[in-house]
Amino acid sequence: MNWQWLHRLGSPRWFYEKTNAWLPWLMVCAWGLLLVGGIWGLGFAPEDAKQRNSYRILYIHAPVAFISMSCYYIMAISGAVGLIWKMKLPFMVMKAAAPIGLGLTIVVLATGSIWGKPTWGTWWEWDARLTSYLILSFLYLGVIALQQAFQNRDTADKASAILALVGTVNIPIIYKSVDWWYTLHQPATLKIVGKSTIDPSMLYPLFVMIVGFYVFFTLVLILHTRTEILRRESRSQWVKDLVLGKSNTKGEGAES
Amino acid sequence: MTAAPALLELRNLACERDERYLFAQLNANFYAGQVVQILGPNGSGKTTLLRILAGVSKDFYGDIFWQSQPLKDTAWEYANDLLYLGHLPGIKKSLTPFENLRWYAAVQGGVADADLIKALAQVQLAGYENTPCYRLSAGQLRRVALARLAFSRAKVWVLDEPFTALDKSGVAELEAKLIAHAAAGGLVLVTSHQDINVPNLQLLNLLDFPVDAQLLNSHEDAAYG
Amino acid sequence: MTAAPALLELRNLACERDERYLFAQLNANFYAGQVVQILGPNGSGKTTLLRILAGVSKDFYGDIFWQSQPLKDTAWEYANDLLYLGHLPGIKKSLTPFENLRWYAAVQGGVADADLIKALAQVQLAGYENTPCYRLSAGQLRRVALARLAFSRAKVWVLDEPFTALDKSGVAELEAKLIAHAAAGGLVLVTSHQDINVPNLQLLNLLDFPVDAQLLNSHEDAAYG
Amino acid sequence: MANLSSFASSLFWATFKRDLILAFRHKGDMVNPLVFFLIAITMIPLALGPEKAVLMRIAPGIIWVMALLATLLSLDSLFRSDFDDGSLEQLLIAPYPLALSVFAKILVHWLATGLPLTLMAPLLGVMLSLPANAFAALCYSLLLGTAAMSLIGAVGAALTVSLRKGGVLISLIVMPLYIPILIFGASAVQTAALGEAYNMQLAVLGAGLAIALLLAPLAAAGALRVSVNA
Amino acid sequence: MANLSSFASSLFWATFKRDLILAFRHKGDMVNPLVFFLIAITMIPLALGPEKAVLMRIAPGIIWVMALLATLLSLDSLFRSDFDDGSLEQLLIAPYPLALSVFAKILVHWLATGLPLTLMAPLLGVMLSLPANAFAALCYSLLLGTAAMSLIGAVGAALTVSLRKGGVLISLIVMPLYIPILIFGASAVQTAALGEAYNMQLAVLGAGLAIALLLAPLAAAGALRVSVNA
Ligand code: HEM
Ligand SMILES: Nc1ncnc2c1ncn2[C@@H]1O[C@H](COP(=O)(O)OP(=O)(O)OP(=O)(O)O)[C@@H](O)[C@H]1O
Ligand SMILES: Nc1ncnc2c1ncn2[C@@H]1O[C@H](COP(=O)(O)OP(=O)(O)OP(=O)(O)O)[C@@H](O)[C@H]1O
Ligand SMILES: [Mg+2]
Ligand SMILES: [Mg+2]
Repeated sequence: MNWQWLHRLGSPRWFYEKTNAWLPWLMVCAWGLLLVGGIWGLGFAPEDAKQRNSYRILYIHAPVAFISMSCYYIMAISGAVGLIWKMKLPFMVMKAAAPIGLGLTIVVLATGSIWGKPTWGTWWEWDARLTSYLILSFLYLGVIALQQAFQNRDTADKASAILALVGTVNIPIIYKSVDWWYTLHQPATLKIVGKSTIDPSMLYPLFVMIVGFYVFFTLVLILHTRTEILRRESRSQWVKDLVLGKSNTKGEGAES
Repeated sequence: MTAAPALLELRNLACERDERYLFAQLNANFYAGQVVQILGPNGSGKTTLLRILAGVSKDFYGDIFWQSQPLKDTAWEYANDLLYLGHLPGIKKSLTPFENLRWYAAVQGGVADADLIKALAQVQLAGYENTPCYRLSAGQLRRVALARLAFSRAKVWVLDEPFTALDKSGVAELEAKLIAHAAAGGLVLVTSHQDINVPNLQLLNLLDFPVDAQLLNSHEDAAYG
Repeated sequence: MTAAPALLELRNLACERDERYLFAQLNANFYAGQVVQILGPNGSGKTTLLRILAGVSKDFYGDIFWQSQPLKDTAWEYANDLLYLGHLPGIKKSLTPFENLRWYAAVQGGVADADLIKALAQVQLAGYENTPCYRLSAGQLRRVALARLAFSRAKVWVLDEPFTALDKSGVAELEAKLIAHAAAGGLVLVTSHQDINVPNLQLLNLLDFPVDAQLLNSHEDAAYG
Repeated sequence: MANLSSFASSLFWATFKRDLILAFRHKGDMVNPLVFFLIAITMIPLALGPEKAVLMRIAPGIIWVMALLATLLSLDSLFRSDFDDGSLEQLLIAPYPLALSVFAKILVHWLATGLPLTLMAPLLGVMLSLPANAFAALCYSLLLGTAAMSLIGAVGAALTVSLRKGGVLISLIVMPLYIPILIFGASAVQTAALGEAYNMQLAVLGAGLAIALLLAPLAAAGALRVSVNA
Repeated sequence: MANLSSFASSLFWATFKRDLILAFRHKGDMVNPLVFFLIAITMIPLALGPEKAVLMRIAPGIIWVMALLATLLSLDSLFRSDFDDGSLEQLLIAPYPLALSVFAKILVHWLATGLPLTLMAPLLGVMLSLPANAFAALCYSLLLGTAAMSLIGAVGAALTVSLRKGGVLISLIVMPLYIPILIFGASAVQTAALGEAYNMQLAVLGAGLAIALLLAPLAAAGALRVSVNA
């Protein structure tokens, strides 16, 4: 009985119907925050003394970097929940999170290299941070490739969940070893973070952008999950009703 | 029906592949001493059912009871009492028949080497004990797999098309073995498209368990409710 | 014997595997209009013989004549007139039945797509045209391979255990096809451990061609002389 | 036999189309050599340290070696699945020149691995700080080199297809044949990095490709006949 | 069920012995990763040119990378043949802890590839002019590292065993997990070449091996149950 709520949470239909109401709010919040932060950061924050205007890419680069990491943990944790409690919804979240995470790491790598060109004079530098992000993107790729390789959906879900979990054990190890590798080989000639004596007037828009990107990420994750739900449940009555436009879904949702 | 409790009970078993039910509301009791042939045309789900009964596949609805206990609770005891022989013979082609059997002997625990030699002789492979299996014909390969039956101590035999590739005398020998196993209080579940010549053969036709629209909804609800 | 010359003639065929002769001095004539079942217990060399007749294996002694010409000289014509279906069905599991057949249509040259659809319907796979083959059961997979018979223009069919995994109705349908092919002037060479229900079935038992010590010596001489 | 040429072209095209469908359907197979290439290159700085001068010096050679290894890894699947399901036997006994259908398969193999490898190489060049003037040479040499490697590799794949686990045996057979390609390919990039002309190396690679085009399909067909017969 | 422990040990030993016989009977499989290792290393001077200073500088890293690739290549065969012939199913439903029989298979895998690789590495060190004081570090680090790689790789092999062409997908899955091993392994040799102490790196590798010993057989067993079920 205690687990009732958990199983409710695990019901794709419940999730689909609940999130219906959230979507507009999330959308408004995300766009609002991103717009405010973007205009503030790009238009009004002061120019950096050394890097001139090129530093402004930071307002995309840094928030996306933070999220792409949390996304991995969201993916791995939902995989674990799915494996342990044998629920369907977490697997769908996991499957939805993987490509988003890959996209985010690619954005970090791309904005990073675009930034690197004016600041370091090269597109790519074997810095510890960058390297570990590259490896993170490989981990995502592995999960996605494994998920797609299986014909059977259950097997695909469980197998990629196991892989995501094994990856979680490894992420801290990877970070430590890459850090260590870098310091061993090279006295830091350049540093990405660390000199965070950043001016507050640059920092506030950054916070806004970070929160904005988190909300945006939540929105995208929910949207992907909803698509996945519809794809998987396409046979069930409630989805058929939904697609055929029967309007009584809300009433039924309340009953069950 | 016998008075003794059923060895294996299937209750409301249903199985879905490719968004299509193969069978549903499958209820059946299997008793010690029976040889049961599972029938059904191509693609009706016989192999799928046997893989479920062998514990290889867990992708089904419904319950299975082993000696009146849910299978989940008695998985270990059941595994000890089960011999499964699938479509694939499970024979390493680089090993000899004897080496293959020796590994299977270990799977089941403690069988003397002499018994393995005897088992091979029983399937007409005397003289082939030390020939690598890639040199054997299709039927001889299947005979190596079937030699496991001779030293098995399992109560339940689950055999998927064991008569494939066997010649006439091979078929007769296997039938004799099934009869003997049932007489000794064992249970045999077997699929085959050929007629099996065993007295008192029980038949289970998968076409008798068609899908019923109401039931579908109940599963959907169970899954999503 | 018929008055017409034999379609396929085997003269003094002998085959050795593992320093042991499977059959020797095999002489046989196969005529248009015949269905020939090749018999023999497990390991007697049926598959080996069919692979030789299909041109897959060239490891034998003796001569084969196609329409009274040595096979070596008429290999191309023979290949045009041959359909071989071995133990392995030759079906790509990632493709659909229709895509598989389309490739086989190209192997033989120019068959309309509509004929392929019809061929699939004939083996009871209507509705499965676009299901990937890894989703099919053992029997359904074999039916895909057998669908080739429907649009084949080959005179000689060489079929190795084609009845494997087929259900009763599948067996009956295949038998009807063999009869029709023979009636149309074709030749069918088939192995099976089951009885084949075809009128006027010819039998060729490999056990009728045992090895003779003298012969062995003559081969040794030919090989090393 | 009436119009041999149209019939002939039809099995070539059918095999070509079928293999292309298979390559797209197993998307993983097409992407995997690329990913291997990417990850193998990534490991180099991790193992050697991130010193730019060292990386720059070894970039041409290492990229070429890894492209070669990626091609090698993908060879095993060239005939394997056809052998396992029996369609290779059917190809063998078809009244059709085996070398042509083998050529169709090789073509698809190159389109699915060699070409994408070539297109991805510049990215990896950036990661290993390849000098800017070597990028064109990298692309041209890989374009010619991967095609030649697919062709030569097919012979090795054909020879080992009937062995139960040919995977690594192919490497053994094929690697010595790849060495000339490697030497000229890597040298083209190295020379370009130094700002010198690399026409000679490209010419040699082109000549190698031409010879391979002529001989490899025939040799692979012969090898298949021998190794499947057993 | 009477004396569980003796029964238990018997399937472990039977699987161990069976796989060892198989490894010896397919001698090719045992030798092939070695040959790959050898040829891959040979290609490096051919691609880079024979400058001794460069080779010396990159030797520790390159040897480690190639050992890693050789291990990767051999992983696919770990469970594949058992899956193909149905004996993996039998292992799965046997009344016996799957993790133990999986461990037996991993052990044989290491004995057949990791150990010989380690023993052969000094030879290749000579070919790449590895400094004399780095040889001990090379052997120790490879001994620990290849064992850990066999264990971790088994998880990847188990996840992909039922995929028709898992070969290269394993690389994608497993390589990121190998990166810490590579970093510490290569660094141990590099440090030793500079004449410094490398105990720390060996300790880390040892710790990694210990964790892998505990977790990998369990994870591989779970992965097998999932991926064979389909
Ligand atoms: C953990 C992931 C990452 C985080 C949290 C992160 C965050 C940041 C932050 C906060 C800054 C500004 C700090 C400063 O001005 O010093 C920055 C700078 C920069 N980042 Fe990242 N970043 C990450 C990954 C990457 C990656 C993967 C790349 C390249 C592909 C990259 C390239 C750059 C560049 C070029 C700069 C400017 C460098 C400079 O000012 O010296 N970053 N990053
Ligand atoms: N590749 C091979 N190498 C050596 N010997 C072989 C090989 N293949 C088959 N044999 C031997 O040849 C004999 C005949 O094999 P074949 O497969 O032709 O038999 P078959 O008549 O088809 O039997 P079945 O009814 O079991 O299919 C067998 O005894 C086998 O030992
Ligand atoms: N892996 C799978 N994924 C999806 N569907 C499958 C899978 N395996 C089997 N099926 C489907 O399940 C059905 C039953 O297959 P199964 O192999 O159980 O049949 P069967 O009764 O053993 O047939 P046969 O007599 O041909 O052996 C088939 O129609 C097939 O399409
Ligand atoms: Mg079946
Ligand atoms: Mg046979």
